[in-house]
Amino acid sequence: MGILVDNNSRVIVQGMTGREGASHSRAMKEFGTQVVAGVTPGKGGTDFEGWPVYNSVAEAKAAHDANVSIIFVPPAGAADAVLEAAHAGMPLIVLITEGVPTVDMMKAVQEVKTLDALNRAEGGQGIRLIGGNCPGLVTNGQAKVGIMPNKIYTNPGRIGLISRSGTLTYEAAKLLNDAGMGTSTTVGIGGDPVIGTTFADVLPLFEADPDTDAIVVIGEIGGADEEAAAEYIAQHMKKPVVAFISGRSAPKGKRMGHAGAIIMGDVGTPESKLAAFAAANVPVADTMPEIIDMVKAALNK
Amino acid sequence: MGILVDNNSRVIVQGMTGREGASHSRAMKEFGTQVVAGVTPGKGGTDFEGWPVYNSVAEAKAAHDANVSIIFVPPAGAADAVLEAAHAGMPLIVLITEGVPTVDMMKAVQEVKTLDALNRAEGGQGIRLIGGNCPGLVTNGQAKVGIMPNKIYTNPGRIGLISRSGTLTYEAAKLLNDAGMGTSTTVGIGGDPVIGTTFADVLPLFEADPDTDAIVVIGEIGGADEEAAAEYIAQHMKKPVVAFISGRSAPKGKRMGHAGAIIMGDVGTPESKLAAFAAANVPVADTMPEIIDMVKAALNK
Amino acid sequence: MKLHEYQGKEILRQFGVNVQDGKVARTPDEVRAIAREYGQPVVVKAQVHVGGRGKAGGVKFSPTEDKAFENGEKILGMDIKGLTVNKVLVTKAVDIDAGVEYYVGMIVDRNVQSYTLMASAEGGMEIEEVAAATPEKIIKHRVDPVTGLRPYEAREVAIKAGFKGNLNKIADMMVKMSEAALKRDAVLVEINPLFVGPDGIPLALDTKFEIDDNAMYRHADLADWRELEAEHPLEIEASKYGFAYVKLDDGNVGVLGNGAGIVMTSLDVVNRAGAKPANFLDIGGGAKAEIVYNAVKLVSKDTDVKAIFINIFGGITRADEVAKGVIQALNDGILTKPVRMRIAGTAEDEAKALLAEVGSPLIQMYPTMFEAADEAAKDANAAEGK
Amino acid sequence: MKLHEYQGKEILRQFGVNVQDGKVARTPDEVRAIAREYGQPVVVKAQVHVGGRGKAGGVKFSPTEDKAFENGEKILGMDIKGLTVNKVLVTKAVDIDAGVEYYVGMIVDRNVQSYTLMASAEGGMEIEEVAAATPEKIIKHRVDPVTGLRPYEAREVAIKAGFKGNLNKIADMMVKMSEAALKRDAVLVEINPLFVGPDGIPLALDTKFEIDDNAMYRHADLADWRELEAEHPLEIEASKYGFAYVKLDDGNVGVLGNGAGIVMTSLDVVNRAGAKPANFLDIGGGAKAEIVYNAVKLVSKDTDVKAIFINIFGGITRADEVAKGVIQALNDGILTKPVRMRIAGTAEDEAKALLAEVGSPLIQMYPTMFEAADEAAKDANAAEGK
Repeated sequence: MGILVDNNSRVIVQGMTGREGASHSRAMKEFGTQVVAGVTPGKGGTDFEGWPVYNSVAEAKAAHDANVSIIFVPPAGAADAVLEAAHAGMPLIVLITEGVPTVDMMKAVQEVKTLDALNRAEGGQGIRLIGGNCPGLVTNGQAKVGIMPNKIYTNPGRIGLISRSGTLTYEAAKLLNDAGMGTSTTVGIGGDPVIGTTFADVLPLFEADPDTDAIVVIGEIGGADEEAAAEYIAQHMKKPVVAFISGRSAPKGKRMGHAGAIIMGDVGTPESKLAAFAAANVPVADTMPEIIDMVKAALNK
Repeated sequence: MGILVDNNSRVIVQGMTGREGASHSRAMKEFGTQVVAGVTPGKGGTDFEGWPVYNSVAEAKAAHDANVSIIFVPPAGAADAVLEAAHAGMPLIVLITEGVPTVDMMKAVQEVKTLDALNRAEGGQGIRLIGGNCPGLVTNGQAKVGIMPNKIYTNPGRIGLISRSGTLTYEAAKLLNDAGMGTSTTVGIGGDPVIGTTFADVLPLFEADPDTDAIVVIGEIGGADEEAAAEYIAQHMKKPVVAFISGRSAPKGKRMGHAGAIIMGDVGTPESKLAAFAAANVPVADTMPEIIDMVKAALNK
Repeated sequence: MKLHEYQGKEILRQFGVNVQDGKVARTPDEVRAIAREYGQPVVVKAQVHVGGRGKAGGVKFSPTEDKAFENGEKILGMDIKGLTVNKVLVTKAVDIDAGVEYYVGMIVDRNVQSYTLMASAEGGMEIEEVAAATPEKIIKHRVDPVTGLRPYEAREVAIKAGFKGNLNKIADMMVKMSEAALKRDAVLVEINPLFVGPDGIPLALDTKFEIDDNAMYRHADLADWRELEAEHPLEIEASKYGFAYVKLDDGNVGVLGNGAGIVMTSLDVVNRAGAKPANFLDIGGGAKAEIVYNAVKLVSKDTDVKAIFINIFGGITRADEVAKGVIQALNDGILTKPVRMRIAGTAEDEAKALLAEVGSPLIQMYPTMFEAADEAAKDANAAEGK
Repeated sequence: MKLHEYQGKEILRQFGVNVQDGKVARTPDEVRAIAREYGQPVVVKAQVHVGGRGKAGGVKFSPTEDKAFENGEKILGMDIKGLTVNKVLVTKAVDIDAGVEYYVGMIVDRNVQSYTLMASAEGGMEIEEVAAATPEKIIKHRVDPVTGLRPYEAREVAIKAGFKGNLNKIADMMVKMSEAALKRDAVLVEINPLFVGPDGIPLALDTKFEIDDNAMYRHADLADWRELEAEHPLEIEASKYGFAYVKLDDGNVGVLGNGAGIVMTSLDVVNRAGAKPANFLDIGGGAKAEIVYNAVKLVSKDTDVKAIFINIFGGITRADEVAKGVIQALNDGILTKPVRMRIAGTAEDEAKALLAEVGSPLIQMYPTMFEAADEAAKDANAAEGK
């Protein structure tokens, strides 16, 4: 089962006919994901490698009963693509695009949250945005809606994984895979300052997922998402959680690649995050391989 | 009883210390309205003719348990004053100001409606905007939150009055008053193209009001509010309604004083309004004095 | 404030809309110079604030410089519906037959309390004509006034309207038009025709743009676009006094009152009385003698006016103030036409006493608006020999 | 992109903020000319992209023209934290003691997924210092990114912060700052001090303004404000290659990898190994030989770097491509420092074969990032005699 995506996910790709969109559409299909259609405004009515292409999300969704959209649209149009999907009532929207202006994301995230609330108030399942600047998500052995290398997901398992970083997601997933534990669902939430879904939003889903026994949280410097996650864990989680924080030796005031990875004043320091996890009794691995040991220890308790 | 305002209305005046605000605060007090405080940013903490003045609506509302705000703020700040009152949770906001830019009103009305929906969803009584460019409202013998002349409301009665025009409101109220019928509540909804409350919004309140026996609707050319009202009446109203439409001889494409009073193409013509009222079996008076006869006739049925 | 085509295009250009090249000329020589600069066929278009300039001969295709000069001579100075053409826009001609003409526009729509975007593949004709003949060909869409039109919405509307061409660029033009409308407080904006050439790229060939007068205070940079010479002289004078004044065609009774509603109704009452209102004049609230004096002076200047109907419902207004203003106008020799008044206000007796003192048949008060209007109509029609 | 004070002020001015008069000078003579033009005491302020310029002597009150010239001479050419002062801003001096200094600012706040407005009556000092000493004196307020800050909200915040003076004008300045932030994609904007004089009118005396690099494409008019000379030369070169590169102080190991997270972790691993990272370099996804070559070339130019640690997790990346890039750098004589690599990717064996063929001790592959980092640290420390 896992969370958010599975065998029943019917995925459309916004920006399918672009370079990234095309190659990852193929890779998702290879993984076994039900990729049902593409959306490229102006190319509606054409065929792309066997997939029908539509001018709008609304058309594609209606024609294929799609329930997930993944977005590879360039930065200038990415927030609009999110809003298009959200207004079309797409329950899950995954924004891969890196480099979206922060103001665009502020506006889009706020609007998606409003639409989500309205949709839920009307009895819908809600509207969720994952990302941007994220690798997407994958439920091992079922469906990948993202850009992770397929080959690190050969061993389905029972560990949930949430990460702000793309490459560290792969690193962790591979470690878990190679250790024979494997992952249930991996969620890359993204490295931008303003994102659709945070650690604290994903944790309750794993807590409720019968196929997940423990959760690994890969955080980094900047912001206070890890602190919020720690607070949520302390108050609500019964399943064990293991954390990792990257950028612990980064200096203040310098942006470490991710627009969100910056220590500003006293906000976003590794000390604050370590203290928060300690207070929540969440072990924090010093190196990534330690994650494996800690997960094993937690599961054997 | 009447609708919207009564003995229990506790009114604050946004822009009390301006010329219009001051004179109408006095006139409302003379009428018997509970005017409890004024709001003039920058003059907080001062006293104005015995009324305490606050810097913000939130402060004034909290200090005086106010439930109505009337706004005399100049056009450039009027929409912001509406939003301030709405975000402070004021249940009834009356915007008198004339000349507010239409775009400002579009934004404000949309936001007030969202806040209203949220407030109701949380079990509140909602947030309602009347106006702008309106004379306000008055429940005869109880409270006036507006700028109508006090002396035309000497005979409390059982006729509800709704009007897009200020002076025609007075004209009709005086006719009803002098005819010995008198009014229950008078609501001036305003002559601007975008207003907070329309005929169709007020009609159900009168339908539910035990102190109102019949309703007079004073419409004019422009827009389709009268058509919407006629449709509502046909479907939902049991009490008799009498209508009047001004500007029936105005040419197309010319704006008749009110920004909203313009026939554009086939929208807003008197013919359309007359046809709609006819279809709803609402008699339309040719002259204002005829209104009296028609109301009498309707009540004697 | 209505803008000329060239002004509307200038605003759209500021917001990044791809607008057909063009320059304004005030003399035939200037027309020729622009045609020479462009070095291709041009269109010479009269810039006047009335519709139907094309049918009136105010728009002419000019394949050569000489022809452009000649058309400039014809159009400049031309009278279109009472307005003299002082300026023409000289634009590069486009081969319309090589592409398609669409319509996009936005209007303030009371029914949705926001802008309504309209789009139609039937471009190049008045949208009212399309609405009358084939309403199903107009796609309408409410625009959120806070966010403005978004690209995805524009694309959806363009698809529904059946637009062909570069979908993203056409949608982008609609988005930019929406930005222009919201930022420049448009009451109305149209791009018509929106021409899509064989390359699929949209080009704005003509535009209508009208700005909300209530919002002009935040468009100080456009203040000198107001062309007083293009308005009715009495409307200019009225705006100086702060009156809401509209000159009406074929009228003989001047109408003034306090409040838009009461003046609208006064027009209706004059009509019922068998005459025709010559104007709409709202003097606003609180009418003091001087304001009434100015209003009477203004209406008296209109040679169409044969009698004046004054209709005042005074909460605060005093009847004697109104009477004083009218008497002053009489004394100053400004008032030469009969004034028939209804003033429901305080101090009616004082007003009557003042009028009795003057004793002029030109000024009379009546207890109801109907009697006053009937008298005014009778006087006006009599003066015209009806 | 960080803006200079004078640039930030220019933007605020465009949005109607009342900004202290000032002009930029590049020579002491220009400083004198501006002081003469103003005819009053001025302040000469170094324009450099580092904090603490005041303490470094980069801001000087100049009561006379001569003094202004003299201060211009002192400050122009001055070195502040490694950056040379090429420009000064000469502003009219303000009698600070006659008024009060406040702080207002907006930052992108991940926690509220929007901007947070901050206001404090403790102006004139760094907000971090206020936050550390008296956090209760900072009023915070989430700004809706769609509507922006509204006047009533600004007034409420100003009241809570205890601001004195003309409440409406102070709120208006905050609203305009919010407009500037949203329209110009600010990551950070501060007006500090926001000076309120005895007349109650607010005046922006200093500002910080930083623009979201992701949004620079829509601020083409500001593109030439990017001052390459004010950035680290390696950062300029990195931006040409499209690398995310940050020069780090006091380091000896060059670090490069594919992805922000893996590079951040690589820095940590180098630290744990007892050395210091000299840079952050993310080469992005898909690393072909040429990209690796450029990255190695860039890092090699840094004289602080004594060894290079390459950490690649390749989904798509091929180890042999990485090896080829490094070998090419070696062959071209660019690479003179030891490279310790960990490449988790396909074609690891091919990579090993290529390296064996070259047989240089400068290039070694290790199975884990820890071993690679340990070796790099050992090499770097040894080179420094540690």
